[in-house]
Formats: sequence, C-alpha cells, structure tokens
Amino acid sequence: MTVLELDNVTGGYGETEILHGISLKVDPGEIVVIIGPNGAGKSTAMKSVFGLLNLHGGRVMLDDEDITNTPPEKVVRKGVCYVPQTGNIFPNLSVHENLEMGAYVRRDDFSGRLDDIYQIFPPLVEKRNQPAGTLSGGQRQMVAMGKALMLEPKILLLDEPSAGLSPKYRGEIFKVVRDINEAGTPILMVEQNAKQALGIADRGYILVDGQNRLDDTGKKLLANKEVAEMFLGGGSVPAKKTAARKTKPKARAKARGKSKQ
Amino acid sequence: MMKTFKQLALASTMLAVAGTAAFAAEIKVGSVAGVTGPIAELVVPIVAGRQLAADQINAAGGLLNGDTLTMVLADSQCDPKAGVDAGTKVVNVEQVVAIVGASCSGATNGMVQSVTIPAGVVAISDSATAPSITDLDDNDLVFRVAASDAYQGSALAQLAWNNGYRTLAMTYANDDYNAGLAGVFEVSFKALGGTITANQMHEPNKASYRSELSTLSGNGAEGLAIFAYYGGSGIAIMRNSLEAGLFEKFLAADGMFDQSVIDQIGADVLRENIMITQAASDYDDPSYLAFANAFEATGHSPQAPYAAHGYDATFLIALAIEKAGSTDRAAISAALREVANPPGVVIRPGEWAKAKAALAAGQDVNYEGAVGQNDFDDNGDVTGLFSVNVVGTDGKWTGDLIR
Amino acid sequence: MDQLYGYFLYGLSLLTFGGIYAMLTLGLNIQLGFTGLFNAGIAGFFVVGAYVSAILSTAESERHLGGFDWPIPASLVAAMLVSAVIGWAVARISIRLRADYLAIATLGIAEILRLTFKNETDLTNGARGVSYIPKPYENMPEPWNQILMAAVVLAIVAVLYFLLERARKSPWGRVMSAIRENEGSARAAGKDVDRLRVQAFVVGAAMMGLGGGMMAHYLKFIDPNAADPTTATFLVFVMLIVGGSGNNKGAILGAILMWTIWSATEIFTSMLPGDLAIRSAYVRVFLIGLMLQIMLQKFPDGLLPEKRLQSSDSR
Amino acid sequence: MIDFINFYLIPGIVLGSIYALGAIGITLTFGILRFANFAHGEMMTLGAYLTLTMMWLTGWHPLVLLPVAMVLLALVAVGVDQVFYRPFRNSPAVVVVIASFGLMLMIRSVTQFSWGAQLQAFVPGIQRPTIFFDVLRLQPKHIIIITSAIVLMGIVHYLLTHTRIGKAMRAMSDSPELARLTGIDTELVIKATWILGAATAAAAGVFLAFDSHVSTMMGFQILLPTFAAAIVGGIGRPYGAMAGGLLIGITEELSSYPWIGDVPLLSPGYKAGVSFAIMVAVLIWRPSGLFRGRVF
Repeated sequence: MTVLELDNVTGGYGETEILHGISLKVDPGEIVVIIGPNGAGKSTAMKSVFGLLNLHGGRVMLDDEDITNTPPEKVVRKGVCYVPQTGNIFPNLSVHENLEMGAYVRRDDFSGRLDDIYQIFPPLVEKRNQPAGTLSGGQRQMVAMGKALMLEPKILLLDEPSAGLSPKYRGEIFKVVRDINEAGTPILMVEQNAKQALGIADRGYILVDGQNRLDDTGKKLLANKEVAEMFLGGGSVPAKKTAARKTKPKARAKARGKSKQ
Repeated sequence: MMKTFKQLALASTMLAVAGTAAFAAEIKVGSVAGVTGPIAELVVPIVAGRQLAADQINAAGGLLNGDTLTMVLADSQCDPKAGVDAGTKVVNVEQVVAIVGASCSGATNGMVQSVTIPAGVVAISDSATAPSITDLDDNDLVFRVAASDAYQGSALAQLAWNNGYRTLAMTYANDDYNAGLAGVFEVSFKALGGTITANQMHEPNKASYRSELSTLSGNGAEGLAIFAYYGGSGIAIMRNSLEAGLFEKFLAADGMFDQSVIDQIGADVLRENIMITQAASDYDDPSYLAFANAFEATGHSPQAPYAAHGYDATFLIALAIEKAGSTDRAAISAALREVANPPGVVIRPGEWAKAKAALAAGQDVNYEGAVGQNDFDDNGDVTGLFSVNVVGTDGKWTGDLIR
Repeated sequence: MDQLYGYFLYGLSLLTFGGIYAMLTLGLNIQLGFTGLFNAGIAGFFVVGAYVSAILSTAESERHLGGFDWPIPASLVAAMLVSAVIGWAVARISIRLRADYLAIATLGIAEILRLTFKNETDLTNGARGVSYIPKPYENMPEPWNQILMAAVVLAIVAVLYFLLERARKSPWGRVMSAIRENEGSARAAGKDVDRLRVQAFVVGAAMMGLGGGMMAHYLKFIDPNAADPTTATFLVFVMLIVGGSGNNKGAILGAILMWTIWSATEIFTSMLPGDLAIRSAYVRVFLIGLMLQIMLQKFPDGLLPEKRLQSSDSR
Repeated sequence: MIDFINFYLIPGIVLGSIYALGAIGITLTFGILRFANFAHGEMMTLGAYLTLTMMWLTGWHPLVLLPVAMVLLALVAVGVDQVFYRPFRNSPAVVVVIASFGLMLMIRSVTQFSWGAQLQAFVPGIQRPTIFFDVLRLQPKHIIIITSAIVLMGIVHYLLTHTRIGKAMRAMSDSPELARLTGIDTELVIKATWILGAATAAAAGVFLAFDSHVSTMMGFQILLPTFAAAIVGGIGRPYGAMAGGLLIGITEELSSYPWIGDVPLLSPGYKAGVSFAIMVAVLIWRPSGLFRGRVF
C-alpha cells in the first residue's frame, strides 16, 4: 500500500504551467527525496499535494483517497503535515505556542505529545517561552518540524529543511529527519544538498523542467554518473538554461526569486 | 391584503394630486444648504425655516396667479466644489428664479462667483456671514439676511464691555465663519479699552480641548469668549472648561446659540454665566413671535441658529417675485431691495395674503422679518439686530434686543 | 427651450467638473494603475495646486499673499511644478513603503498639507479662503464662456491622455507595469525600481496639482474645505476603480461618469418632500457606497479593463 | 507642574485610552485580514449610537449597556464581513481598502439617516472633578474610562494569550499562509477578529461619547489618530496598539503645552497634524513600529 502518490500531475500558479506531468509515490516507512535543478518544480510538486496550486491534470492520492485540489486546511486534517522552506514558524508566538498551534486541529489532550517533541528537540526546552522569531536558524527549523509532528502525521513533507543552515546544524537536521522516520513517519523531502539527502533516503526522484528525469533508490542515484555530474560535483547550469527557455517569464522570475532567498 | 389595497389607493390618490399640481404653474426657488458636511446639524432647522415660508405662502394663495412656490433642495456640503455644482444644478436644470443659500461662506463664495452672478440669478444667503461677501462685485445679485461678522463681532465686544468685562481670553474654531468673527471681536474689544489675555485658534471636532484651555486660562482672564459651532467644538470647550474649573463665564456668538448647549451643559451652571449674541431676535417683537409660533408648530425650535433667517430669505424672494409680477430673474433681483426696505406697508412673517393684496393694489411693501428689519444696504448686507441671550428660569434661552 | 438650454449648460458643467476630476484620476492612474503606488493623499496635491495657482493669478489682496497677477497658464504650470516638487519630497521618504502603509502615510501627509494651508492665515487667508480667482474666458458672453471653459479642460485632458498613452507604450511604461507585476524580477533585471517609482509618483502628483489649480480657476474661490478627503481623495479612487484602473480611457470615463452620478442623483432626491429630501442626501451617499461595492464585487476591473501589454497573470 | 498633570497628562491618558481601544481593532484587521479598515471609525460611532438608543429605552448607565452594545456591534461586523469583505479574501489590499471606504460611507449614512445629524449626549450636564491631595483633579468619568480601558485591554490580552482562538489569531497575524498550512480555520479566526475588533470599537465609541458627546462624525474624526496609534505600535501587535494609543493621545495634548515661555509649543490648529507627523515619521524610519510589528 502506498501512503502518498502523485499520478501524472500537471499544474502551476494561475495559468502558468510549471509541472508538466510528475509522478511519484511514498510507501510506508520510507524517506523519499526529490532533487533537481532550480526551477525544476521540486517545491511546486510538493505544494501540489497541499492544494496550494492549480492542478490542470493528474491525481493526488493519500491512502487510496483522492485529495486532488483539496484546500490545505483540509489536507492537514487528513494527516499530512508540510514544513515550508521559509516562513515555517510563527515568529511572534513563543516556541511553546508554536507547538500548540501545530496541534490546532487536535481536539484531544496533546500534552503527552508535547513532551515527546521536547524530547526529540531538547534545545527547545529552555527556549519554550521565547518568541520563536528570536531563535537561531537551526532551532527555528526544529520548531517548524516539531510543530508539524504535533499532529502525529501519516506523512511529513519537508521543503529544503537544511537550506541556509551551518554545516553543523545541517548534519543535525538530517539526523533528526532520520530519527523521525525511524519512529514510524514516512517523509517526502525536497533537498538541495543532494549528497546528504540521498544518503539517508530510501528512494529519490530527480526532476528536471517540471518532469520526472530519474528515479531509483538513494544509493543507486548516488552512484549514478549523470546525477553526480549534475548535482554532486558540477554546476547546475545546463539544466537551468533549459528551464529558463521553456517556462514563461513569470515562472522564470519566480524561480530567480527563489534562488535568491 | 386589505392593507396593500389601502396603500395602493393612497398611492393613486397621491399620484392624482401630483398630476393636478403639475398642471398648476410651479415657481422654483433654489434652496442650497450644507445638508451633509461639517455643519449638517445646523442646517436641518434652517431648511425647515425656508420650507415653512414656502408652505405658508402656498397656503395663502401662492405666488402671482396661484402658482406654487417650490423649494428645490441642493447640497452644498460646506465645500466650494459642491456649492458650485449645487448652484449649477438649480440654476440650469431646475431653472430656479432665485436662490436661498448657500449655508457656509466658502460654498456661497464659490457658488455666487462662479455660477449665479454670471447667470444673473439673485442669491440671498441666510447664514453666510464672512465679511468677504460684502465687497463682492456682484451686480446687486448677492444679498444676505445674516449680518456680516463685522457687525456681530463688534456688538459682542460692546456687550462684554458694558457688562463689566475688561480682560478676556478668547478661542475660535478655525473655519470661515468663526475665524472672521473672532478677528472682528478682538479688534473691537481692544478698541474699547479691553485686554485680550490670550487668543487661541483651535481645530474643531477634536475629542478634548483641555490643553488649549489650560493655556488660555493663565493671566487672570475674567471670562472666555468662544467662537465656535456648538456641535463642532463649542459644547466640548464649555464642558472641558467647567469640568476642569478653568473658566466659569462665557461669551459667545450665534454659532453657539442652540438649546442643546443648555441641555447638555445644564441650565443651573450656565445661568448668570453665559451671554450669547444672536442675530436679532427680539423675542417680544411681533414679527419674531409670528414666525416663532408657526415654526414651533412644525416641531423645530425657533431659536435654532439661522432658522429665522432661512424663513426671512425665502419670504423676501417670494415678495420680490410678487412685486416683479413675473418670474424674470432680472426683475426679481431689481424688486428685492424695494420689498425689503422702507417705505411701504409693513409686512410681517405669515402675512402673505396681506402682502399680496397690497402689491396687487400697487402699494409698496416693507418686510419686517423675524430677524429684524432686513433692510439691505448698498452691498446687499443687513445691519442686523442682535439680541443678548441668557439662560432663563425655564431652562431656555431668553433674549433682549441690544439697542 | 430654456429648459433644454439649461440642460446644455449643466452638461457643460458636468464635463468641466468631470474633466478636472479626470486630471486627478489620470494622475492616480499613473501611480496606482501603472505602477501600483497606493497614494491616498490626492487631496494634498490637489490643495497645493489649487492654492499655488490661485495665489499666483489673483490680484493684490490684503487678505492673503498675492498680487502677482500671473496669467492662468503660467500659474497652472507653477502649480504643477510645486506639486511635483512636493510629490518628489513625499516620494523620496515614503516610496519604499508597501501598499497600505504608503496609503496611510500619504493620507497623513495630505492632512498635514491641508492643515498648513488652513493655519497659515497670512499666506492663504486660512479657513476664509481665496476669492476672485480668474476663470478662463469668464468675460465672454454666455454660453461661450462655459463652452470654452469646458473645452479648455477637455483639451488638457486630451493632451494628458495622449502623452500618457505614449508613455504607457514606451519602454518606460513597460518597465512600470513590470514593476507592478513583479517587483523582484524587475529588480533582478537591473532596473532602479525606487527611482522609477519616484518618477511615476512625481508625474502623478504634478497632474493632481494641475487638477487642483484648474478647480480653483473654475470655482473662482478656494478654501481648505475643497480639499476634504471625501471628495478630493476617496471620490477619485471610486472614479478610477469604476472606470478601470490601469486604463487611461477608463480613468477619464470613470471621472466623468461618477461625477455625473454624484451630481445628478441629487436632482431626483431633491424632488422628495421636506425632511425626506434632507435625509435622502444621506441615502445618496449610501447608494454611492453601495455602487462602489457592487462594482468592486461584480466588475473588479472596472468598465474599461486594463489592456495588458504583456501576457501575464495578475498574481 | 500640577497644571501639567491635570490639564495635559490626564486628558492625554484619557484620549490615549480611547485611541488605544480603537487601535486594537485596526491592528487586528490590518494584521489578520491585511487591509486598513477605513470603516472602523464608523463602527465606533455606531457603537455609541446603539448604546445611546438603549439608554433611551432603559435609562441604564452606558457602562452597563456597553456589553450589549459590544454584542450587537459584533453581530453587525460579522454580517458586514460576510456580505462586503468575504468576496475580497484573495483580492489585493488596494481593492479591500477601497471596499472599506465604500462601507465607511454606507455605515455613516445609515447612522445619519437613523439618528439624524443632531448632537446628542449620554449624560447631560457637567461633572465636576474630585480633588485629590488638594491639587490633583480627577473626574469620576475619567477614572471610569481609564480603569475600564485597562480592564478591557487586560481581557484582550488574556484572550490573545490564553485561548486557542486567540493564539490562532496571533498566528494568523504572523503568517496567514502558514496558518492555513497548519490547519487553522481561517474563516473562524476572521470571525473572531471582527468580533474582538467590534467589541473594542464599541468601547472606544462609548468612552469617547461618555467623555464628550455623540455625533455622526465622531468616529471618523478619531480614525486617523487611531491609525497612527496602530502603526506606531506596530501592525498586528495589539499591545503595541495600546501603547501607541497612549503615546499618540499624550503627545497630541503635550504638543500644545507651553514648553518654552508661555505660548503653546505648537499652535493647537496643528494638533491634529501631530499624530499624522508621528505616524509618518514612524512609517519612514521604523516601519515595523516601535514594538516591532510585521512589515509586509
């Protein structure tokens, strides 16, 4: 049985099409990583699960339930949690309040889960009453993940969790991701740090220009020559050019804006 | 069902009445007033005063050959843009023969300079008091029954002096009416030998005036002269002064003259402590009483500022139309001074039938209105009478004419 | 016959008022429609233009600064220049603010400007206003004076329209709409976004100053009440939104149409008897508010929607 | 010195409390619905008139009727939101602001039509101050206004920090996008925002009327200083709005204090300009407000 499946999804923001037919799936207990050059539609693919863009075609399935174009607040209630790359915490709320907000849709007593989260992320304990916006980048990422985990989701979506972090924190985050997964939560993750990400991934997908290019197990992809050329050593220049040529100006601008962040 | 039927019946009757009315000739006079805008609360009784005159005239035989006098309301918003627009509408679309209004001096200035003077339509303002209207180059087309601030300012100064005030503080709202009045008052009071300890402009419509008043209260002034509309800032200033114990005695002009001042501040506090000049209502004068009784019956207070002026302005225009014997705009403007000034049979408010008869007999008439004699000078201004008003035992304003 | 002639003259007045408002809406269109600058301080530039042109063109008066006796065209140019300079100063300090913040800042600045003209009595005669402002062709016989007045106003609007259409289709205009559509990409493309925005703001302010000056000449009288935010700022917004933000023809249409509605509805409400006529003045304002709501909900792009130069999505 | 406290500082605090209550609603709508609500002033006015009408009917003290007025006004606000703001949830701020302007005109004309343009007062007559320690003059109504305002702000604080919906409101003010992703029912939060905004607006209107009088333009006349308070405090920061309100209220009064010599520092004609000047200065040099609100 598959937890989450994208079946030939096309779509984008408004009329601009960014995804030209993406298919991927996540099985129970897996860590699945999406990598690809800038503007390939990695984050967009993830957002398509969450009803954040217009899907022109294809289906999104969660546990055999069709959730295509379901608005985000409903997707959450179905047990999917998404941690965006930026703006993933409420900066003016305290750490503790952020975690409480993560459990907003829960009506039961979640104090036990709060304790669990503080155990997964011990640095948050002493910061619990501090506004989350005053924390360091790594700690914010912990708050964001902790907040998402409050729901004990069926699947966790992470958008570049290591972006902008120092190498030390980056390692820590990947470790936490694995810990979370080992505790039973399947994870779908977009990453720029292809090497580290594929290192912990069960399987990986490589997207280029809004389409599937390659998919295989993490290990095999790491060993793949093309992948190594594109992401592990060399630049991403050729892919970027193709992306730039085919997408419309707006999408290009978006892609550029993103790369600057 | 029955109810609907009755409504239908009523509506059709009304239609029928309207139908007949349309056949009888209708003479339109523009009624331009600041219905919306900063002095909205003052305008309601003024418009009612104008309407009362028209209603009385129509009830007593109408104009000329039984024609109906219709007042066409237009909103000048106290804004010269709206004043010009309102003037344009009543002059061109409604084809009025003359205009009563506009309310504020600014809107009046715009309306007469841009529209009515070029169009040759006579306008009588019932509440524009700015001295700048006096010296307009108006081909004798702009009149007003409200006395220029120049008169009232000096009347109030004289009154203060006669009542033993030697040092006063003063404050005025920064608008066209009050700023003008305050300026005249200051000069006149100083000329009499009085001292103004402090003179402070204020911005109307603020929530509190305590800090301004505190500044004014230094230097031992005997009282405070307030130049403001009662609604804009006048009541708030009196309330703040009394509550803070800064001033106990007040002098004010007719922008403050309203029953709501007494109602809101309290008669006991104000008795002996306030004097307000108001443009001319000698409460014993038969002209005033004739107006006051009729106006009270319509549910308005006859003491409301400029309501009597609205009545007089409308009545004067009607007399001028009757005198001119036609609806020709130029003839009306030419007749206006004749019906307002002596000599002639004295006509008082409500005496339309008498006036009509006298004019039909070829006699001269002289309107002695609710606000005084209403004799126009060369500039189309009236000297105006002023009354001094204090709070009476009945908790209402009582006035005496200043001679 | 008199009645028809009356309608004709009233029509001219609608065109004149509408045309003057069109100068304001065209100015706002450059700022809001083309560049996305939410300037809520139209009244401020209006009042500056009105007073500058009034004071420069009037004869000497003991009530206010004056006696320059400039010809009307010269004083209007001065009104535009002074408005532009003030617009430049305002833009310099506030152009980086986004949408709502810019709106509130400019609204506050406009009120400060209005208070200045109201309080500096020696210069402006304060609340009592400036009289005897010359009006173009006022000495011509009726109806020629009014026809020519309307013609002058409409001619200016036509010239502005022509220039703005040229500007809109020029590279400058394309960059402007690019900034509005996507500031990030415009910046990335190496455009000095802030400078271009300041330019748009200044040009718009100059046109608003021209509108204010024209209004002063038309009314022959100006006082601070004429710059009341309701009729000098918000009404202009309503006009532009109804006409079609981003479309110059729409801006002109909106101004003339909305002024006509604003003005002509009263002809009907004043037919009501007595107290109802007074109360209906409030109803009129209610209906205008309601109409704005309906326009916004049903025709958000206005009567003449913007013709976009680039194919791109609004969000 | 004592004059300074009696005639400048205390009025400043009273005025500031009223601004602060008004600014809470402005800052919440600005933060959560992301637009400057120009109709907020008319809501304050409507609150005062509703209270006045109930006073005519019952003869009770305005303070007793205030909770009822809050409920009524909250109903009005939620209804208005459904009809006039909901269609614009995804529209640019400019459009919503203009819609709120249209609404301002509509509510004002309804008020003028229903109650007339005449000035009204809650309690006729004047209230002499109570004198403390021989010099400190305090009017009972001012004590009532200041303490009620403090109590209300305390309640607002409690709601925002200790209730699920209050925290959700702050969360949505921080980041509406993330709030959606978190599963927060945004429509419910929006309703709560209108309710809280309307309740505080009713209080501001009633206190303003209690201090002076009821008029159809009263709310609009304090709208811009209230905006200034919200901005100075930092958008989306209810505590900032409270502090900003006090700051604006006090500075307005103090600007005409004779700091140098015995003439007012600034002509009171410019008093209204003071709050705008502070606001513009804050916008330009510290756009996040003195209390670090959100900038977008």
